Amino acid sequence: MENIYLPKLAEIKEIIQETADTKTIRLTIDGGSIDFLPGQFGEFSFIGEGESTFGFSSSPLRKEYFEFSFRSSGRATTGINSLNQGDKIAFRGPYGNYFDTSKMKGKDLVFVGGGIGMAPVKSIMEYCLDERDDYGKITILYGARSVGDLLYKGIFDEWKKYKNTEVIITVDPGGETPDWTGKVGFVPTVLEQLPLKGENSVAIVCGPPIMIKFALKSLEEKMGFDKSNIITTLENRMKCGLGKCGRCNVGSVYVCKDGPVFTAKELESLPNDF
Amino acid sequence: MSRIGVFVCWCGSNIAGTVDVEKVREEAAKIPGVVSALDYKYMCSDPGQNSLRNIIKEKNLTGIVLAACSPHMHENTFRKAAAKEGLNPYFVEIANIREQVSWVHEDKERATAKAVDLMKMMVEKVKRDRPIEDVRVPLNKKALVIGGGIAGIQAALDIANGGVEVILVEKEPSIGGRMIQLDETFPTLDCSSCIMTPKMVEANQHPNIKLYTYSEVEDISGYIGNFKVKIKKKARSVVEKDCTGCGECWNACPMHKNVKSEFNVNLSERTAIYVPFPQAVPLVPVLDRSVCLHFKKGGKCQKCYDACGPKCINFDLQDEIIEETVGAIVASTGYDLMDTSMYGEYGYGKYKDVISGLQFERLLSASGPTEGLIKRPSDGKTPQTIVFVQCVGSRDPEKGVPYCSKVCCMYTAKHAKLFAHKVHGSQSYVFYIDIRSTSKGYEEFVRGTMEQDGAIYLRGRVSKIYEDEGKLIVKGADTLSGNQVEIAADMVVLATGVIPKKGSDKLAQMLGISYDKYGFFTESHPKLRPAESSTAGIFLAGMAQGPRDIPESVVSGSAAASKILGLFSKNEYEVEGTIANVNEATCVACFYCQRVCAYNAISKKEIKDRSGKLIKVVANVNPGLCTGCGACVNACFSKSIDVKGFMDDQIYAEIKALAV
Amino acid sequence: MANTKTDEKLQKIAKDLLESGEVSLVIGYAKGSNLQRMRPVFITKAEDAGKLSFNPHAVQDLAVFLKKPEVKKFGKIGIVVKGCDEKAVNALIQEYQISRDNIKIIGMECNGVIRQSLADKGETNLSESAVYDKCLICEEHIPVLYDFLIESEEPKLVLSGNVKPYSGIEKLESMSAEEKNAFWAKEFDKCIKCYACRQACPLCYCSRCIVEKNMPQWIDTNSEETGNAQWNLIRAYHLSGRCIGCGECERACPVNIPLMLINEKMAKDVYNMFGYKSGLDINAKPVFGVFSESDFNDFIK
Amino acid sequence: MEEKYFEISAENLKKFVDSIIADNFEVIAPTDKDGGTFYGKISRFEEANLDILLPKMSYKEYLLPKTETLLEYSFSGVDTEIKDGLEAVAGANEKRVIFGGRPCDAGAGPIMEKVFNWDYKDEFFNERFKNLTIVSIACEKPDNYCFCTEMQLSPESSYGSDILLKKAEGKYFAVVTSEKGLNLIEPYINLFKETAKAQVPADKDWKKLFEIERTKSFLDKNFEHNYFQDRFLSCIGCGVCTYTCPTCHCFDIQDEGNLKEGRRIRNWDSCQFGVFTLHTSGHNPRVTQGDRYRQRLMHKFKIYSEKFDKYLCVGCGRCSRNCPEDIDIKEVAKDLADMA
Amino acid sequence: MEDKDVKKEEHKGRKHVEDSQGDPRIIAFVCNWCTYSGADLAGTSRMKYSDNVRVIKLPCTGRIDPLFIVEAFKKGAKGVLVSGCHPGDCHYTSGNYHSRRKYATFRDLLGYLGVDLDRVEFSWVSASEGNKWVSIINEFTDKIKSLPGKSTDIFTKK
Ligand SMILES: Cc1cc2nc3c(=O)[nH]c(=O)nc-3n(C[C@H](O)[C@H](O)[C@H](O)COP(=O)(O)OP(=O)(O)OC[C@H]3O[C@@H](n4cnc5c(N)ncnc54)[C@H](O)[C@@H]3O)c2cc1C
Ligand SMILES: Cc1cc2nc3c(=O)[nH]c(=O)nc-3n(C[C@H](O)[C@H](O)[C@H](O)COP(=O)(O)OP(=O)(O)OC[C@H]3O[C@@H](n4cnc5c(N)ncnc54)[C@H](O)[C@@H]3O)c2cc1C
Ligand code: SF4
Ligand code: SF4
Ligand code: SF4
Ligand code: SF4
Ligand code: SF4
Ligand code: SF4
Repeated sequence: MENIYLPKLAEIKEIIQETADTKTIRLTIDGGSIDFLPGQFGEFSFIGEGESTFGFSSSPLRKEYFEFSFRSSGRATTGINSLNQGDKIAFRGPYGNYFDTSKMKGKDLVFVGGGIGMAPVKSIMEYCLDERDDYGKITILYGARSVGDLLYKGIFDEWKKYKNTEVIITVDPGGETPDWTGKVGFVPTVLEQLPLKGENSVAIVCGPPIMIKFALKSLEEKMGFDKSNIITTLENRMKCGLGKCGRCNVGSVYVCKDGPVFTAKELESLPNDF
Repeated sequence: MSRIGVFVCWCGSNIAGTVDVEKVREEAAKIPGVVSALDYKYMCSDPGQNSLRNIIKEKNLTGIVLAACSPHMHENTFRKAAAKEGLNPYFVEIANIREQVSWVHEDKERATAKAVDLMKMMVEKVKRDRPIEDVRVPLNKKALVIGGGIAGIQAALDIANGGVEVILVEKEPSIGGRMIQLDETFPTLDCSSCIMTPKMVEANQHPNIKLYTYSEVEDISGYIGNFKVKIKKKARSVVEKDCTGCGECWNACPMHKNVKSEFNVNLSERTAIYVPFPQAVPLVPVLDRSVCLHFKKGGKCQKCYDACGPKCINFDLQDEIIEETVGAIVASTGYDLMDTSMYGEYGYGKYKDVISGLQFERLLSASGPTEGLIKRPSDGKTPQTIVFVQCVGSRDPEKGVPYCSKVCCMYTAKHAKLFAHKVHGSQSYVFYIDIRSTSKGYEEFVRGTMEQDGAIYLRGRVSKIYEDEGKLIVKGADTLSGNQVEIAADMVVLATGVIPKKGSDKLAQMLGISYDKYGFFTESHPKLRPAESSTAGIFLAGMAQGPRDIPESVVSGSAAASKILGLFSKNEYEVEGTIANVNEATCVACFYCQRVCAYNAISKKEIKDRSGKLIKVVANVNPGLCTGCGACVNACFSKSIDVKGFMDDQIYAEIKALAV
Repeated sequence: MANTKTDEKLQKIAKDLLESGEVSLVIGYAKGSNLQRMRPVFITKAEDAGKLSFNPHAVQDLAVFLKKPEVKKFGKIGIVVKGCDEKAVNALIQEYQISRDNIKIIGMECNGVIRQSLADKGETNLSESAVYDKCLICEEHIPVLYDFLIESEEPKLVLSGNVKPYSGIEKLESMSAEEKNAFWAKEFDKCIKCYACRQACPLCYCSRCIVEKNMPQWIDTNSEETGNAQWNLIRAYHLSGRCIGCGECERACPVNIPLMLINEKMAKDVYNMFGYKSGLDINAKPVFGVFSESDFNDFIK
Repeated sequence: MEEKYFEISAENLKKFVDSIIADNFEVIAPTDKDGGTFYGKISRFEEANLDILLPKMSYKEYLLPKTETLLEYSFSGVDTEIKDGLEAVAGANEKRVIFGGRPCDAGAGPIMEKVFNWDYKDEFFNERFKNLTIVSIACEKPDNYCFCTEMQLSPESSYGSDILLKKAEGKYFAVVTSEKGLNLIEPYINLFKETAKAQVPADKDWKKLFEIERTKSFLDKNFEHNYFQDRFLSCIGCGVCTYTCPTCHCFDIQDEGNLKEGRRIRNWDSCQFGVFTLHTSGHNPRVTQGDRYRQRLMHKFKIYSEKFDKYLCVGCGRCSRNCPEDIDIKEVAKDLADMA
Repeated sequence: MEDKDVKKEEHKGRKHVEDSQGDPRIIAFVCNWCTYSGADLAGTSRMKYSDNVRVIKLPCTGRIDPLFIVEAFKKGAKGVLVSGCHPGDCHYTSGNYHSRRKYATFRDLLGYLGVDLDRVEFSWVSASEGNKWVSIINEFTDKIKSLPGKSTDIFTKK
């Protein structure tokens, strides 16, 4: 008999303060990573304060660790926030479906992330960068409310180093600082100005609902992306991650099992319950 | 990420003698999140503080716990030290292991266990500390004084002399308050107008004082540093700046027999256009529209207009609303006298020669209705026998008020004294309950009245006064001799108790300050903050706070002034950041928080969407007013308000740390 | 079933209110899923007013709907209330949840409502033993505040005095701490933490109840002795001095916990200590919004 | 196992129940307490109320306790120790019999089992379910709120029961459908008389009021429909419908404890609560009670059936009987069917 | 094993190590201005009192939520003391008045639900009443120690 709710303990290898309230936590189990695929998520907990759902934010190909990024917002996340390097985090997973890279191979890729939504994007993006030769042109567009809210500031340059890879970072109007050299504008607006074509391309979009809504529209209507080539993730509230607790379903779909990754086409067929 | 440093102080042997400080340190080191644990002989010493500062730097600490003496001793010391290293000073918590452990317990093992617990509690608390910024409120350096009696005038003058602009609002046509109605004042018997008039004139002429008489405060909003005040300047019907105060108008007014003079407490009459008294400041008449024939008879009469040389009478003048912004307020609205009609047995109002103390002052006054001669209102004769009755209304929980009006013993003694001085061979009797004469020279003053001026003091209450053949028969008890006494008097003077000025409760509500059940404004702390109201930036002076005499009123006026000058000596008002904070997402606008807040710090806030549509109403904390007392937190059912520094989750964490 | 006179009056008032535009919604009762049941109905069109009805099976306290955001959206609302329910409207006004200007109160004179458990078994006669305890102690057969009043056609409830309302309170009061503890432990053990008691309460209007706050976790989430006791205690505490005695919590409770024994006890104590009864005066200050210097102090050393 | 049929007299049934109680079985039966009828432990046959149609609550707490410990933890310094909560559940319900429930309640078990096993296997549920013995009684007089017939069951269905008792002329026929059932009566077999299927009175022809497939087909087509918002204005979101329902199974996972030790538990939860789906950001997919009751209908009559080919409702009518605002799910399901 | 027993077993596993009544844990919630200072005064005067008490300091009695009492019991306290400024002396004018109403009601409720009221104590201790603090703590501790061993509160597992 196996207790599916029993977590494993992972050790915190490193904590990266991304913004004032967001951190990336790098974990290891037995000195290495676990098997997961980009887009999947896990249930993480500081034991005693409750479990929370986070997507993995690192590339599964980087075997020495696995990562997630979180914003401190409630009881569980505040608990996790208080941990230090060397402390243990309880972890269950990986759960859910994933970004199907077989359908992305050989194509141009557009990664669009907004705010904390960049976390799951980073995972698939770095995965593709790790196997850079398998894909065509890669465009990365990442935006946040203000410069202070940008995650992963330290590694933008790393992404840029890859061949045929464009990295565009933007902040919402008003969120710029005097020394800001990136773009200023909402993600969907900046996206619209990019010379992207829908053919032979796949777009991966994650972020706040409003951003997703407009980004999908631009990609579809202005750039001619096929709906099945626009991929995003849902973040419905979930507890078990195992398709039992009854919280995450959208229509007949269990986001924890059948998701969290969906194409725009799939989303279209779902009732407006997310 | 918590990176807590724990510092255990030995306090020489004060702590280390009873508490195993090393054990406390060892236990601290075991707590998750604690990255440094040290013990040291004297943490508060310079080397102690330096090591603390070094470790903050070295270990990049996010919080500090000192297991040491009471926070009341050194919390500030350590906070300052932490602040010097750039750590938010509120990230310092103290476990009191001296006053509340080592000094009160003897068993070392158990004392140590307790010290460990207290330390753990504070570690859990500090883990949940959020950065707190002290609140800075910019100050409009202008003051408002409400009420131009002696207290208000004193406050206004002191503030103005300190170089700060003052707005003085007086309801009546003239400033001066009650004091200018008095004749001579105890205990020195200097003439009230002689000392008051110059002050009134000074206030009027002071470049820093703007005087609004015949005016009232209509509305006040805002908070310390930034009160928005609406003042209603009632229509005088006289253009102030043109008026010379010559008196032609009131001399011309045909209405001179019909209107009772408020200033002379109904002992004389005034005209429809009038100045309340000859030394009024400003010396500009007011036209009382409720009695003026021009207004009552449809514009027929305009005798005053005709008489006025500069033609400054204008029947069409309207009330004016003036808006001012001030940084601080003095409330000095003074007092009224109790209505003694409930003492039917004393015949006040029924017998003309039963008068109040204030009326007697007017009879004594050289500028009064009798030009200083004591005459009976009934027949104008000089009374030979006067009975003074003290405590009419005061100290009488049944009919009047339970408190002592404080000035009556003294003014009655004064009255008896002045009566003896003015009417030779006269006799006065004083019925009293107790004699309260506690200030400098007061007891001597009363003794003098008895011994030199021959007043007969009878201890007891008067039971009945009635008229008989032109005499007032006063029946009462002399409880000292045990005899019933009956005195045939020519006049009876009732020392009526004082009560807050009518409408002071309304004003208090407008100001958001608290007042007691009688309507006297309550001080923020009766002993330590006697000049402050419960609301920051609003100060109190004079009788409005409770019974007091002139010297005390002056002192309190000056006290309020000095508080304001002190406040204004900085450009910003700084409040500790440990104030309440509303969770707008869950607040349901029940406003229980507002009901219990003694500082009026909670107001309603409307949250609107971009199109201006009201989404919801929530509670809003005014940082300038909130004291962080936390009463609101208890009142909130849905736990939508919390006090920084003592957040619910911190308290719960402390309890959790104690779990057995 | 045919319209009674009461129904007709009710329908007329509702129709007029809706037609004149004075309200955009009337909350009332309509016939329910069986003959002995009534159910809430929401009338927005004058022509639907005919659905309205009232009789001694109208057990629900419709004031509970005034806290629903979906209902609040209607702005001006007419509501059918019995005397007890009307007190809830008053309390909601006192606590700023609704404004007197936005509500038209259609008060029903009520001589009692029949316990639902009995009604479901077929009871239709209004009698001392059939009505809820609250009806036996009711002092507001005619609502204290209303815009319209509809007098009752039902005969007045005859009280023989044989049925002692809330008799459990006295019994409990005379018990020792251990016995009380045992009594309540048994009751609370049944609780399944469904929070129906809260949802059914017109005065539990918090958009996020304390039980839904987890920083700190005010109430243990478990539905065992500890969590259940905490929940029941805190709910009772939050309703002390506020509960108007409509008994809806107890009626909603699926496991029959005698919640009114707590509510009524607290109402009694609050009245004894502070002279305050909830919901009687929309201008009164709620008992926990004020204090008196001479408040009960005996228990404090 | 192939079904077996027995006859048992009323007297022997009483003996049988009293005997298993004497042999340390915990017998849970409808019993009168707290001013109502609830499932509860009985110590004598007489304490069972076999006349009541349905107790107020279902017996799901014996399959899914209202609070269940998933794991326990303790801290020593920075080290965390985790103890598997499953150990405590091993063998649960082995000596527990639910006696006198109805076919609808019995039908709920296998329905829930599917959710708890469709992918990951929830052994907490399985362990309890596997061990529990269910002896039900066929209904003779369903009430207004019952609609098991519409829900693919019937008042005489043996689905989910280990033993189904059918009353006939003062005696009972026992339909034994499982080894578990057989094992239960084995030691007392002399009280029973084996008989043939033909001897057991045939099921009556129960009429359906509406076709549930039509309800589903309405739901298939109408996610946004005024009906939901209007009809459920009167729903106060109390969750009684879900808590009393034998098939509602949603739960919440929470940690509870102090700085030394604690546990992770799961508690019953309800889709009727506003916070159920509330995102941390404040966004809530289901804002109104209409949205939430629609979810319940969807889950019962559409979502579940698409995954598991059965409906998540056994037609017991508890939610209707217990709803304080008199919302009748049968009526609603029929309304929807009529609109389809 | 029967399920009920299983439950009991589970409870045992989680059960707090029962403090013996001989050494009960007492938690005191006190206001900063009066009682905390009073307790400090007891210290500076080197008075001695029972060491079972753990003090949690809050700004004002007005901030001492009755629910803290429940939490203290939940976490194993055997007695809870709430103490603040005397009526009329509140540093924040009326915090203690408002709370007094709540305490009176809450205490009633606790008693009615079967909490042994001997375990909950309220007091007014001013900054000058070091001696009162000492005697309140000592008497309260003695009282708790004398109470029957089994706890009667409903917030901890039995
Ligand atoms: C697929 C998926 C991927 C995600 N990825 C990320 C990510 O990469 N980064 C990120 O920052 N966020 C992510 N999120 C969101 C993240 O899960 C939530 O922000 C986080 O769980 C909330 O934090 P919390 O648990 O501290 O909040 P809380 O809401 O305080 O939760 C604390 C505990 O209390 C419980 N709880 C919460 N509310 C209540 C209540 N009303 N009543 C009772 N108990 C309650 C919670 O379930 C939890 O056990 C993701 C969510 C999903 C579904
Ligand atoms: C009969 C009698 C004799 C006394 N004799 C002596 C004595 O000999 N020696 C002595 O020391 N004390 C004496 N006193 C006491 C003395 O009168 C007071 O101590 C003193 O006048 C208090 O001054 P004040 O400024 O506080 O109040 P007040 O003199 O009452 O002044 C208050 C002023 O505020 C104004 N005001 C009120 N409300 C408003 C408003 N809403 N807006 C604007 N303005 C407002 C009033 O019109 C008034 O001008 C005597 C008192 C009495 C009754
Ligand atoms: S008491 Fe709480 S819910 Fe009520 S208005 Fe104040 S903060 Fe909001
Ligand atoms: S903390 Fe005190 S002063 Fe501040 S808002 Fe709350 S009750 Fe008012
Ligand atoms: S129990 Fe308390 S917090 Fe919850 S809804 Fe009711 S009043 Fe609000
Ligand atoms: S309604 Fe009953 S079972 Fe539900 S939470 Fe309230 S007391 Fe508990
Ligand atoms: S029981 Fe009735 S009122 Fe309660 S949530 Fe269910 S449908 Fe709504
Ligand atoms: S939904 Fe209603 S009728 Fe269906 S099983 Fe649940 S409680 Fe019974």
